[in-house]
Amino acid sequence: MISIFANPHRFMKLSRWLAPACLVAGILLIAWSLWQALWVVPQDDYQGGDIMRAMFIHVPSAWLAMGSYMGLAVASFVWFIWRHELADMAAKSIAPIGAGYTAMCLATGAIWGKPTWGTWWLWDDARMMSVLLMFFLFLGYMALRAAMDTRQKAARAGAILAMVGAVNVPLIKFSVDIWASIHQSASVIRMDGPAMPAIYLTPLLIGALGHLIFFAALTLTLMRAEVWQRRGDVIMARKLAGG
Amino acid sequence: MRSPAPIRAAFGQALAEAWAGGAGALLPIGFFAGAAMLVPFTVGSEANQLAAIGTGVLWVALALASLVSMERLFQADLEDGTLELWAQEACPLFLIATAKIFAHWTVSGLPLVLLTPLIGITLQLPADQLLPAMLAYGLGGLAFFSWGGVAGALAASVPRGGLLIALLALPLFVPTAIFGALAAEPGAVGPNILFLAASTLFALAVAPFAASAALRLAVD
Amino acid sequence: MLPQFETNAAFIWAIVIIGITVPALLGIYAGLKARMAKRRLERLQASETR
Amino acid sequence: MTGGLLIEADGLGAVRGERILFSGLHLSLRPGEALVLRGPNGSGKSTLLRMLAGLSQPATGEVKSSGAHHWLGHRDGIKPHETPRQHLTHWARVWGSTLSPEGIAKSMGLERPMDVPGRLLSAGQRRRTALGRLLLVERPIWLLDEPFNALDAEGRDLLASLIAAQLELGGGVIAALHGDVPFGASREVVL
Repeated sequence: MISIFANPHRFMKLSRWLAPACLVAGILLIAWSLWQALWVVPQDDYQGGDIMRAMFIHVPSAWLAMGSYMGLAVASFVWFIWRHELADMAAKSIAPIGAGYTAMCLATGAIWGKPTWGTWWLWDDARMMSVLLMFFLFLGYMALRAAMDTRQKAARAGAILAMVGAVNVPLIKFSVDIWASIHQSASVIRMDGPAMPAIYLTPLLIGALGHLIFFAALTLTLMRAEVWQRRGDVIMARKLAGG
Repeated sequence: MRSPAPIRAAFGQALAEAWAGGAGALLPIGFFAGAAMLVPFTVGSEANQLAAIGTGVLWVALALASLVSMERLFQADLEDGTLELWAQEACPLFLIATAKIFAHWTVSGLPLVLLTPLIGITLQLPADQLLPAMLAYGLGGLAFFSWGGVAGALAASVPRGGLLIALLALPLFVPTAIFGALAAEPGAVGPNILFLAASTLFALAVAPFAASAALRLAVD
Repeated sequence: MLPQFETNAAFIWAIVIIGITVPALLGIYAGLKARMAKRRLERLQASETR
Repeated sequence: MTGGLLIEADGLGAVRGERILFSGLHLSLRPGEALVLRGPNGSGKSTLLRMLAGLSQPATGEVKSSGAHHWLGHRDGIKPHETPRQHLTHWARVWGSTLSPEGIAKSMGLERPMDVPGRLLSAGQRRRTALGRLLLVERPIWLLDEPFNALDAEGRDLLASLIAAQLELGGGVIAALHGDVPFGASREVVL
């Protein structure tokens, strides 16, 4: 029988408890890091005073924006080589969440930029520029998938585009860095200063971990939705064929 | 593959089609010149202001002009059945895709590069920079057309895919635009033109394979 | 009690609100999508066994 | 190669969206055989033919082929600006054929529209041009999707004689058809 209709029973069994567990764990970790960021940690004049508290939201979203595109590319690659349907579902599910986190990174960066630079948007910030391009890559990926008429074509086209984008990301990053180094670069956050004390670093890393787990929970939920969707489509097709 | 005849034939067919169907080079040239003409109207006609942004305007116009006709490059082949025939050739499809992209660049890209000094002069750019800058525009144009070809192949089966092609291709244009603009700046000889050449070579190495994978999907 | 910031309080609160709303909206989106897909499947399965 | 078979397909399955068009399909073509694919619209005749041609990837199974094939799809593969002469010359160059386009055009009854661009040709003239392409080089396998569409009575007789000649030479033909079969078909595959 056609193997791609083999129901991913094991995935559904696993994700049934894994998705809510990740959701709760992620929310708890994010809440803890927010509490630390707003109530506990002292302000740091090196990072521009109180506004540095935005770091605990902005930086995890930036890491996730970058990481999710890599996840999308890896899932696409796995699908392209082994044609494992779950990999395609993962790629499809990562895209909207990754785009959301990318938008969140851009918005928080712009708000942080206003008091720091005096303007909402500085084109000189290499990191922000890379994230902006990531946002366009996500949009293009979703638009291309939506434009294809069957699920199989959407998977193939999406995989090709994600891999082309992924091999270009280092080049894009490099070129944007070169360009920003010519115009005096000014990042909202200075990651290259003195080593960050643990009182900042711990909530930052915990927050990033929390967002990562939360991201995984949403991806699993969307993948479950996709499995249900496809099972429904199979029944629909059977009905149409049966008359 | 025993002989380059299929590649030559694909190149010739694409050239003939561009001249017959799409008014050849005239359309992109008209677009390019028209887009550049809007600039003095929108930013003002002061000579030093225009000179400051002139090279950048030419890059933007070149990038957009490379997208204008990309929609039809593979879609026309898909619609009339030619793509099915190419996909069954013994000659690898990526070579056919490369031939078609090169033909398209010859018709719609090269004339723009040759035109840049003329438009540059009207944008008050110093005349002695314009000829060296043509090398940068030529290299950059090749990269634009390569990535545009990938996007065009991906969107070949999409009706009215022009905007989709732009959305897919523009992020990939960024390295070329950055290195190209730096290489075209006065006095900036040195690594930037090499970076530009490297990013163009990268595009030429990756794009044909991606385009042929996308074309196999389009005929399926 | 909400903390008091010496400077840029409005910007910090704006970032915090975005930092909470965007993940929350993404969560609602994922949850709604899963629920809709599951309901559709159950409806189709019910109509098939009938 | 594969026991004298031109094409051997084993366990072929096709899926469109979530719909299974066919599965577990076996098919073979021997030299001198003409195979007709039959089935209602949407049953997967074209899809099967495209799998045999290597245009579509089968969802399951594999296609083994022991020779080159000619393809005639729904679309004739003629560019709007191309005249029959240019079209035949073009593919003669690609395939390294030494036959003259004029000779082929003559046998296809295309002398008059020889220099008319494709967009001005009638559907039947375009189809004749595409059929002329099959004569440029000898290939053991012909894969034809609704080849009699758009042809007039004379064109249908012409194509039937071309198919007969191909079988005579020890080649094989697989054609998707609806309606009557105007040539000597060896077997039918019903989808």
